[in-house]
Amino acid sequence: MHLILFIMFAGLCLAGALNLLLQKHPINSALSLVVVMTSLAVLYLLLGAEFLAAAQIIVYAGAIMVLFTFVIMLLNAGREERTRGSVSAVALGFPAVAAILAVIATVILKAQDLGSASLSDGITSTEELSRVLFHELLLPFEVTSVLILIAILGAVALARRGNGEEAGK
Amino acid sequence: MIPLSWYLLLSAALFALGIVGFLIRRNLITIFMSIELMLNGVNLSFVTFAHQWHLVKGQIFVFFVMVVAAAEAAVGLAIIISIFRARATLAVDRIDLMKL
Amino acid sequence: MNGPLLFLPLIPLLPFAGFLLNGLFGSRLPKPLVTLIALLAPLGSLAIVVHDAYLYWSGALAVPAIEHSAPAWISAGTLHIDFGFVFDQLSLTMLLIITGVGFLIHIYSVGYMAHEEGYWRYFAYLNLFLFFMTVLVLAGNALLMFVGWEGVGLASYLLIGFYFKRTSAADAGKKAFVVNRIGDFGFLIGIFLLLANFGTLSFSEIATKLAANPGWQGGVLTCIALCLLLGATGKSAQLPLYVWLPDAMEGPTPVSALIHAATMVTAGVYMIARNHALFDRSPLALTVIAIVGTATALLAATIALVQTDIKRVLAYSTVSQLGYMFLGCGVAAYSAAVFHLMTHAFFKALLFLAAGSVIHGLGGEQDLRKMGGLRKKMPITFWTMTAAVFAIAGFFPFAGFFSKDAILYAAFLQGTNGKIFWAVGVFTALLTSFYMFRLWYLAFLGKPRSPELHPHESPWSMLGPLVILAALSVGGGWIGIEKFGGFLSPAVGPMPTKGGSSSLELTLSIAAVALAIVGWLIAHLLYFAKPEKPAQLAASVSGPYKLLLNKYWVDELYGAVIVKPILAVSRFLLEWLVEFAILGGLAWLLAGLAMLSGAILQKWQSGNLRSYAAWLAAGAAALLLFALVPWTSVLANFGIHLNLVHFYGAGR
Amino acid sequence: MTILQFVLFSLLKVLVVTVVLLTAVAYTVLLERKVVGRIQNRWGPSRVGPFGLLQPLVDGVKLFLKEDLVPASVYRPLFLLAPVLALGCALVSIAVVPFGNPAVAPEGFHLFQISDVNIGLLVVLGVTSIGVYGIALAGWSSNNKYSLLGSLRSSAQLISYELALGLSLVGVVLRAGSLNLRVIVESQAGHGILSWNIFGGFQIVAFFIYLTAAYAETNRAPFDLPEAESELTAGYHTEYSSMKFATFFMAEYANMITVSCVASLLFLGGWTSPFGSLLPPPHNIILSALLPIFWFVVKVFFFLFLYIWVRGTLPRFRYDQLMNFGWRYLMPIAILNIVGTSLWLALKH
Repeated sequence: MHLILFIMFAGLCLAGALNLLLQKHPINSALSLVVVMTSLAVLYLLLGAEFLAAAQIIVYAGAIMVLFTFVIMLLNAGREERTRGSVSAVALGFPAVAAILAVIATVILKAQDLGSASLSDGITSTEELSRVLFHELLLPFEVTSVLILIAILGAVALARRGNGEEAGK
Repeated sequence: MIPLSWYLLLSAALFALGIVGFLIRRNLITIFMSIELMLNGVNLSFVTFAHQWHLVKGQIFVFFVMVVAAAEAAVGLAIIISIFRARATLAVDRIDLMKL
Repeated sequence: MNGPLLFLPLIPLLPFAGFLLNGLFGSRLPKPLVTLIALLAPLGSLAIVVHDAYLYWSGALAVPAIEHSAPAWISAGTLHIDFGFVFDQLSLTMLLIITGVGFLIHIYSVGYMAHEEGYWRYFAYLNLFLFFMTVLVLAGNALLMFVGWEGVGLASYLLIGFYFKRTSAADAGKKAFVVNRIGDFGFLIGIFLLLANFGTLSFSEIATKLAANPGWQGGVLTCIALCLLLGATGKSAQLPLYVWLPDAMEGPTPVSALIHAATMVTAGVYMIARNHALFDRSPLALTVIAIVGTATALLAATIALVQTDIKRVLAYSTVSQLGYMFLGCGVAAYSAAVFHLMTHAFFKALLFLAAGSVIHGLGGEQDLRKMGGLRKKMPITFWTMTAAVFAIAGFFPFAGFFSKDAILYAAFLQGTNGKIFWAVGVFTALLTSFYMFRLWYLAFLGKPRSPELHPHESPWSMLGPLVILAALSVGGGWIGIEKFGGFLSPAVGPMPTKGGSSSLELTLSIAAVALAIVGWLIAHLLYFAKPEKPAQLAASVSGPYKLLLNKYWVDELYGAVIVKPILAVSRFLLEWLVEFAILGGLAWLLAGLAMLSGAILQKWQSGNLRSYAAWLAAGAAALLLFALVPWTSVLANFGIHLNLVHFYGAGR
Repeated sequence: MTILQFVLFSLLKVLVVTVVLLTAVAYTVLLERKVVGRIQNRWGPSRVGPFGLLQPLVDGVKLFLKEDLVPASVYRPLFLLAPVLALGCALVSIAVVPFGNPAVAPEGFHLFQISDVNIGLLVVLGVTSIGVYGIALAGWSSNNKYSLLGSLRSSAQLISYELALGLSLVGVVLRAGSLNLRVIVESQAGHGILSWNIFGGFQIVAFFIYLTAAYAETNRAPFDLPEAESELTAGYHTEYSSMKFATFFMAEYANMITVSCVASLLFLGGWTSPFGSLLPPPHNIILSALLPIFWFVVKVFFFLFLYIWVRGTLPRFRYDQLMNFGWRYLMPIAILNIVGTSLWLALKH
């Protein structure tokens, strides 16, 4: 059962990621990414991280990606323009990607003490998660809230400036 | 029963695909999405290792990555919007002057 | 510590407080308040010193008393230096002179400086000087003494250049500072040598160590002694570093009296006396000191013969008298040297202050040739000056007689060399008598030579100190060298009396006084009886006269031999080597490098996001490969063996 | 229970629930038309069947038989995907809603709930947030300015009010100590209406925040700006016709029902009786199974009626008013509510 689910959603995941690369229209890419994220949520569930699965859906698929589609719609971004490419991006980038993938895969495959996952594995409860988060990692948690605040201010400032310019015209 | 290395390989593949996306896409927003893909790939490996070592902290790290990604998306998209206002294009190859 | 409280730290700190108050707020304070602060500071110090002196003479105090500050100043390894203050007969004598004469000169300055610009600044500097001078005298170790030593140099520099709007004053300040640096260099080397050889800088510990090794003579001790001597010649204006003192007369006259006659310039003598245990072990150094002292005394006295500026005459006279003190030190008669130091402080301060009164009365005129006939106009100044002239000329029973006599007698007892020193010293006494009476006649007797000047007597704030100092100049020596030497001997050792007798001493005294009278008679003849004679005389021996008038061309010699080459080398270093070669070359090199790297990096910094990403990915790949691929074994497969144990550390 | 049994049983539950839900959707539409008609002093549909009760059926037939127009310049894949996405999301969230007292069912069978999930509440929120895509994509792919504006408004509104909505639920979650909807309901059982969250848990403020935010989430009056007829013709579904339009329609009403379900679960004690132990528990097994369902349906019906009542009564907000209201009032109040509830719970322990 686990195997079936894994293959299904891992396949969906990879397909979505590939589609993200291959689609010419950003909105299709965005939706592919939503598929990837949703499938990942299922994989998290398989690994016993139910709260993260929900958070993945709510935060990534439900908030961040909505923001992306929103911006795509707002800017009415069309199909990609054909522009001159970057030689170094291809000549340097692809071997680098291949090398990274090769190294990581080698390391993973050579690792001896990796365990395995099955459906009967225990699920990390939200309570357990929050206990660690709000006791041991309270400071980082609070710091992230400051980060969010800064991000909000930054985004508003950027948007405001644009509005001001338009009002000036 | 499936070995955790499969999850890790999937995570590596997603990460690599993210890089490839960054390299071959020409649209600023798509490139940004490729970055999100890379983050997701890394998140998967965090969750996998949290499962491997039975550590809750691995999952909480993913939580933090999500928070940071949200902040990043907010600011990044605001930047993209202001770039679009200034340049009227989203093609990265056309946005190569380091001034507006 | 046990025993009565001495309040030693307060002695320097009170003037320092005065300096801070006047220095920081003086420009905004009303003048009477500035005066009050400036006078209270030395008065407080004087009161403490008197209190301590009373404790000493009432027998309630065991000397030497040493007070340590609680925290160490420098603590490095076995070296510990603290703010230790030492109180013994020597420092007590010096403190009485410094605070007593200093206080009198402060009072005098109130009248003298009353109408000067920068009144508060003057008193702030003067208090600062007192602070450093008392630190110097009280210091229980060489380093703390060095602080005072440098500090008085600073105060001296500031006060010489007090009229900084005059180029000559600013130059004189710089000259004093630079010349003193040479001496300080020697002192510093001496301190290092002390530290290296004794492991401590405390005077008492050094003396203890020397006493524990009676056989330790010469060698490195001579080296230390000569280095310290170089320092002393700088501060006390001896050959070859005396050139700054005559120029230092650019400062206000009370400053010349306090710093450049009574106190600071005697610091060298004090330092030698303080370290007498060290100098006693080095006969060579003592001989050098005696030679330097004698030569300086003679040289300065000859120059003083022909000077026409009243303050310059006194300045060369100071140099000459300091030479006597060095001679005293050189023949190990430290008590006599300190004795002369004390009497000299009285009469030379008096001379300067009286001269200041004259200058003040004449509205700033310093040229002897324009004075004359002031006896009637400034009677008190005249009579106090007369006391000082008789004292310096060595007439019985004035103070100078006793102290100078003690030195010459001690010199006479030192074998063949001593006889020569004595002969030169007595001849110098004749010259001293001559030039002092010359000054006396020119300034006060005869007819007024400048009718356009309208001299007037000075206010009582100036005359009061004159009278007190005159009394001291007359009676300051009556204590006699036997008693004084007995008093000081615990601190500086006994007077050498080997081979002496009271009849010999009497004979020598009579000879010295006789020569002084001869000097007076010559002066009387030349400057009172036949005033036209000196000019004829100068014309008939124009060669030596010009030599003396130009001070042996020493300044010019130093200028040609030392200053010019240094200037040339400095200019070469600055303008060519530093400016052109190093800075310019470096600038060109850096600019070229920047442009070259810019040209290369420009290609890289294309602004294309995707190429950046590619480089990022490449970097990540490189890091991963470096971290994860076992390079050594890979290379080993190709037959290359690397020993990287030290590279990765032994743990791997 | 084997996997096969589990799958079959689950499929059966899904089938029953979906059929019931869709029927409920159809009759909610009828209810709305009737009630709004009465409010506006007219009869509403009354011709088909007794009291017009067959009206939903003929409406369905009409929409099914209409020509399915797809405009030429739409972005076809997404234009087709959007309504499916909208309805799918609306239907999925019902899966975690418990309708009746699970204690009645035999062990291992979640008889009155398709899936008993630990994080049921989060699932509802997550699925709702995915539902945004349906509206956003519909508007964008229609290639029509009214549609685009409608969908932009809708997306912005959904994102804004989801915040207040989520925050208003935190108080309830804090009191129950769980995200499981069943546990949340069980925490309100005991003293009937007095132990419901709205009263017993002092969540009455949160209740009104939730209600307001939920109206905005479902694009209902007075927050129905995305489909404001007078401004945007029909908003994001302007270009849709026939069954696709019907799909959006069903999605909207299904969402209303889901929201009502969640409201009654979280604030009104779900299936529990308002009288608590005042009414003796029925001994009949059938009755003890059906009575909770009855209470649940009554509560959901109450909420649906409220929806319609509000629609018939209140005028529409202006867009800036809507945004101001959401960010400047609802969210701060919701945060204050969390603080207050936390303090109360902390002091109680």
